[in-house]
Amino acid sequence: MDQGTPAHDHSHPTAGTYIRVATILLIITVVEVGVFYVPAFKPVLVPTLLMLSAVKFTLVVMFYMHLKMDSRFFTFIFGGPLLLASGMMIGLLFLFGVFVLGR
Amino acid sequence: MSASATGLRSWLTTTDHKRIGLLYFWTAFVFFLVGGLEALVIRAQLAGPNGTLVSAEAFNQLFTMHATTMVFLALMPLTAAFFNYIVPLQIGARDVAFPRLNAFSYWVFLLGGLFMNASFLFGAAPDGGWFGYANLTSKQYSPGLNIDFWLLGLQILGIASLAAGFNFIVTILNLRAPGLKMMRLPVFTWMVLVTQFLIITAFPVITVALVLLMFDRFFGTSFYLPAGGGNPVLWQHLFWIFGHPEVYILILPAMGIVSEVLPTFSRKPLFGYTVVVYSGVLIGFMGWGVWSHHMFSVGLGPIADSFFAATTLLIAIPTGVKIFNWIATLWGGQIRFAAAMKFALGFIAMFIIGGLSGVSHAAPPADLQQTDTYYVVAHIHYVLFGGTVFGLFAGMYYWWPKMTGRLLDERLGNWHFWLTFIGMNLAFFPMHFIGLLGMPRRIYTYGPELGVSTMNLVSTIGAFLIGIAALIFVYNMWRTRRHGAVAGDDPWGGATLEWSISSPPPPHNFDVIPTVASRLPRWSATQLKAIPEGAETAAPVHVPAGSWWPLIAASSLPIMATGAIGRMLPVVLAGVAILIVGIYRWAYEPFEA
Amino acid sequence: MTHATSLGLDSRKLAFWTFIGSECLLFGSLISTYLIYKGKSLVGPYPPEILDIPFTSFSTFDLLMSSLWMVLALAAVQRGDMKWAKVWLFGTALGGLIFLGGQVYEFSSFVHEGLTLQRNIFGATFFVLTGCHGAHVTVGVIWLLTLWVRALQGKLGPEHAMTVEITGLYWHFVDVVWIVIFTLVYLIQ
Amino acid sequence: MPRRHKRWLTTLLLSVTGCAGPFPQTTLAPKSDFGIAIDQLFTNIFWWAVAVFVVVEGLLLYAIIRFRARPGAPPPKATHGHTALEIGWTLAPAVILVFIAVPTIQTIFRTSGQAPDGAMQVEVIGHQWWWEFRYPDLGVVTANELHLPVGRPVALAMTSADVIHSYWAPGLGGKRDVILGRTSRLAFTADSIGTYYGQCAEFCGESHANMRLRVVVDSASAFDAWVAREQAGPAPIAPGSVEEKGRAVFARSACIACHTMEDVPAARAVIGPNLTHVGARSMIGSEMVENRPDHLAQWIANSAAMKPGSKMPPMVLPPEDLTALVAYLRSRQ
Ligand code: HEA
Ligand code: HEA
Ligand code: HEC
Ligand code: CUA
Ligand SMILES: [Cu+2]
Repeated sequence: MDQGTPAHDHSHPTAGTYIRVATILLIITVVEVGVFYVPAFKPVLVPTLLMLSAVKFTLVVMFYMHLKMDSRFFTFIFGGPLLLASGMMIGLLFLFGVFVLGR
Repeated sequence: MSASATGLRSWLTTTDHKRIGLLYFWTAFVFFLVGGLEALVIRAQLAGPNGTLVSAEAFNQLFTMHATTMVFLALMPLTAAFFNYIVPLQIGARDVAFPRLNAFSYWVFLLGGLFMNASFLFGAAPDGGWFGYANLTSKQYSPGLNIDFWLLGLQILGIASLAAGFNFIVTILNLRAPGLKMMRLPVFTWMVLVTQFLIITAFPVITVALVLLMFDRFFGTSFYLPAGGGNPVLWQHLFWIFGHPEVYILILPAMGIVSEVLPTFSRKPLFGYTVVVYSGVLIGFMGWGVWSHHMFSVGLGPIADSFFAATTLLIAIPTGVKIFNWIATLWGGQIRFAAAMKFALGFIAMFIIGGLSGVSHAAPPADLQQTDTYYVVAHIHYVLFGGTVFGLFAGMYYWWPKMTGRLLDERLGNWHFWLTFIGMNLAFFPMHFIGLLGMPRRIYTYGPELGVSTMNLVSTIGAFLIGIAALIFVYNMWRTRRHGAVAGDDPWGGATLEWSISSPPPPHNFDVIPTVASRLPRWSATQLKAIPEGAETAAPVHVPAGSWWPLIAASSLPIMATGAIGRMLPVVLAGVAILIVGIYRWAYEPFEA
Repeated sequence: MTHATSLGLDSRKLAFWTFIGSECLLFGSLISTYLIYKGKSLVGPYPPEILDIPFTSFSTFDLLMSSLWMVLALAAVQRGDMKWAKVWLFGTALGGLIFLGGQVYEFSSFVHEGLTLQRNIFGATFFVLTGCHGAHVTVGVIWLLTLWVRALQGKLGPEHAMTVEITGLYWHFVDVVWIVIFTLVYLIQ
Repeated sequence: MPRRHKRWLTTLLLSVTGCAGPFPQTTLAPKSDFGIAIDQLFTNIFWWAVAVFVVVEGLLLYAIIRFRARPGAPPPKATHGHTALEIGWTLAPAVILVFIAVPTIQTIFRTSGQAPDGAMQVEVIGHQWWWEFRYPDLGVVTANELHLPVGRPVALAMTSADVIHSYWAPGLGGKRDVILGRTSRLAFTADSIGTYYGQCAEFCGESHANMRLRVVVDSASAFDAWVAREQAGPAPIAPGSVEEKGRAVFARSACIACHTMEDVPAARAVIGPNLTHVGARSMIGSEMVENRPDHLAQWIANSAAMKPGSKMPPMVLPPEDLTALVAYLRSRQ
């Protein structure tokens, strides 16, 4: 983690990978909107949507922002605050008694 | 002081971290005197019952500005002065990672501080307390400009801290000398790193809190107003989510300084380096999960209270670990009582008292009697004055010779220390009792029947003793300019890299970037060789010429804020235009660091 | 600028990731505020009456696509293929502009239907949250257009790949924030 | 046991400070179950803190004295750490904290504001800068002076009419913030007859320092008598008396825009304190000054001179009207 790691030649993914990721993102978005309109999903709508958007989030961050291939360090620098932000959000929602998941 | 260029222009355009460090130091020190002066007026008003020195309105402005000044304009920037001056030297770097951004941070800080204090000229200094609880800050209950100055000023200062935060994280992670592994970093630098992470994560939260307040005041929304569906308690949460990490932002650098001073003056390496570093990281991390301990009296319910009580109590463990390691560092050492060491030892002694009163706050039922009384005021001054300020004084005596080339006078330093030490205990210890006997904080007057008149008088006397001590210190600094003993490279026998170069260091710091092979590069003979002391200067080191754009870009912020205060849209737009031009010219200016 | 660094990482990129980490807390606070105030409006219009899912789905699609153009632009710059770099950079900025146009349309139609900042707490939280995101998009568009103009002038080349990469980081982050907003604000009503 | 410590602390205090009591707002002599629970917890923590203080400061002092530099001494041995020690001084505080945390959490649940059935209900409303007390079951409304019966559980349901305040009568327990749009609760049983002083503890603007209150804890019979008097309706007025003139002044002045006065039908406003029984209060302006004719006259003429920022505007009245008005107010027992 310290010295001497020469600027490792993080080979960026090819255009093909990018387009495949974009396709998946689009499909998820379509599913999301679809789920929204299907009454049968009502009871599991919130968890489903949260999960789907988490997948999208992860895909973009991993591939478009290269966290997957880049130095671990960036993952740490980004993940730490992201963790704090999530903790803060969950804490606040508990404190205000509006925990959306439990509705 | 960098020897090369002189004159006003060179200071306005400087990007040298050492000069910026000095600018930070002097600006923040003046603000410290201003904040202290405000405290003295507060104490004079409260010296006896039914004081009439200042009006209720003026008093409210005084304690608000006292705290805001001390926290944001004095103590944080004083720590920043040391980050700037010392960190690059400790890690063997020629400058920080982004020298112009560094200059920008300073100018934003200066202008933000001036903007906030300009409110005095309008007789509208902020008066909502330093945590400005909604809905007292709403337009309805605070129709004047006071709160506008406060919120815009803080917003500007936040930008300065954030910019510096990014800069220092990158500097410490990325500009270390060869061989200077993370676990070889001096503890001060480590604590600065933790502090910067707290800054870049905590400040966005208060930024949002202030933006919402700004919308409430400027655009008629109801984020904090029940009448429109809002909730004033949201402000408290957002403020303290920032506010608690903020108090660790204030203490961790001081802990870092103490961790440098103790080993040097005991001639012993820091005991348990790894544990001290990790406990610092842990304190920073845990500081994120305790914010509601400032809100026990709101009545958040027993479960929330229990949770926050437990997390708060836990912080005593890593803090205690540090204290014990410091004592173990002294153990078996050869302690030299230089002024720097006295302040460092005073720090430990006083901080323990503040920490213990903190633990008594952490029990929510007990806090129901203590909160918003002078008992809390006692706590904050034991940790902030007995802690942070003592730590900063230790740092000033310690690094003054490095920064100026001359030693501060030790005899005056002795007076300074003892008067401050006695004064602070006279000033703040009685406050524990004053609070427990029922005197609330933030009251401009109290009756004689409360039975706390004598103790308040003692407290006032103590405060003025601190004031005298501060004047002695100012005199010491003044005298030393000409008459101080010449320091040489390493007057104390320090272990870290900054002592391997001349005092003050040349503009480029290191003729040859040293290679580091241990935690205490100057203390083991074998390691010393690693540092090419007085080695031939290799190629002449290029020093960047400086830039106007940081100052120009920074000036856009108070302009925008002035426009907002005066509800003058064109002025705001002018500010935006200056900012945009500033950024473009900055981005495409040829600059080599 | 490109001295060997301790981590072997580019300093600007490292700084930018710290900045993005910091932004997480900014948007985290805003989103928390939105969620806390959800259902707390005293008067309408309420979200289900006014949010237009098909329309916003298109905006989401548009922003996702612009993220794709962005990575393609970066890949082109890295290859040294400045012709395509110009195309993709402009495409990305255009995607951003379309998104902003959509937001202007959305905001004005909401105001038309009676939802303003002052009307209720939903309006306040909605406009401040999406407006803050929109401001980020605006900055991104200006940034992208700047790069595009410099590319046209021939002042942007493969040696500036890092600049483009950082621009991309910003742009994707703004996209990621929108992914969250789209779900939490629009889909989970 | 806890009482003994407390007396000890108070004695220490007295001797250290040379201050004479009585301390009307002390937190160290609680007279309610709520206050005593807090006091026990605090006493517990206090002694742990004393123990930690003595040990740690002792070690520090010892080290400072014992290991000061002596000329010619050999250079100290470098020690870099000691695992057993480190584990020890991590565990020791942890154990102490358990001893603090357990009673803390127990006390949290005991003092969470849940009142037993049959508790007397009182609504507390904070205003800039005075207190309104309402007894919904008794139909009584008063200001700044809370009357309670001894030995009977009381449930306070508290809110604010404007900014955040904090209700605090230290002798009867801890404080709780009162917040617009929210109801906060406190519950306690006063165990001794007496007058308890307190004041607003959350900064609420210019006259925050002057937002005081008193709690009068009475025997059951005395309390009932007070209630009966408050319920009795306005005291009668003799025709042609100066009081009757004063009532007329009141009825035609701006007073009715802000105050409730039962025998003035037009005066039903709730911006200021209910004045129906103002004559029975010992102080006016939330404990600013004694309730005397001259003070009342000064108050009406310019309340802000007594109490900075007061929300009651100066009332300009001819002297004889003012005298009559004051007489009338005095008669509102
Ligand atoms: C430098 C700043 C600083 C620091 C370091 C701390 C440290 C701590 N603080 Fe403090 N605090 C403030 C600054 C700080 N605080 C300020 C400014 C406010 C008021 C804001 C305002 O209202 O204006 C405040 C208010 C405040 C409150 C709210 C009080 C109220 O308003 O009612 C609480 C409540 O829990 C609290 C707790 C603590 C605790 C538990 C610690 C702990 O971190 C302390 C840990 C240290 C020790 C415990 C001592 C050393 C440890 C040992 C020797 C080990 C053995 C010890 C034990 C087993 C106990 N603080
Ligand atoms: C951040 C650090 C910090 C520091 C260093 C101090 C330092 C001091 N503070 Fe401060 N204080 C706070 C932070 C701090 N305070 C906070 C956060 C609050 C809460 C505010 C709120 O409720 O909103 C507070 C509140 C506060 C109060 C309570 C006000 C109230 O509730 O009504 C009091 C009262 O005595 C007080 C006193 C002092 C004193 C006597 C000092 C002394 O240490 C000061 C020492 C004095 C000097 C150093 C002066 C030297 C200067 C001169 C001698 C003159 C120089 C000449 C010129 C400039 C021309 N402080
Ligand atoms: C604009 C509103 C307003 C008007 C008009 C007004 N008052 Fe008041 N009054 C108040 C408020 C508010 C208070 C509480 C002030 C405080 O204690 O801070 C108060 C307090 C008082 C008190 C003290 C009550 C107590 O128990 O402490 C008296 C007596 C009083 N008013 C009498 C009058 C009389 C008589 C008039 C008319 C001549 C009058 N007021 C007109 C608002 C008003
Ligand atoms: Cu009401 Cu302070
Ligand atoms: Cu805290």
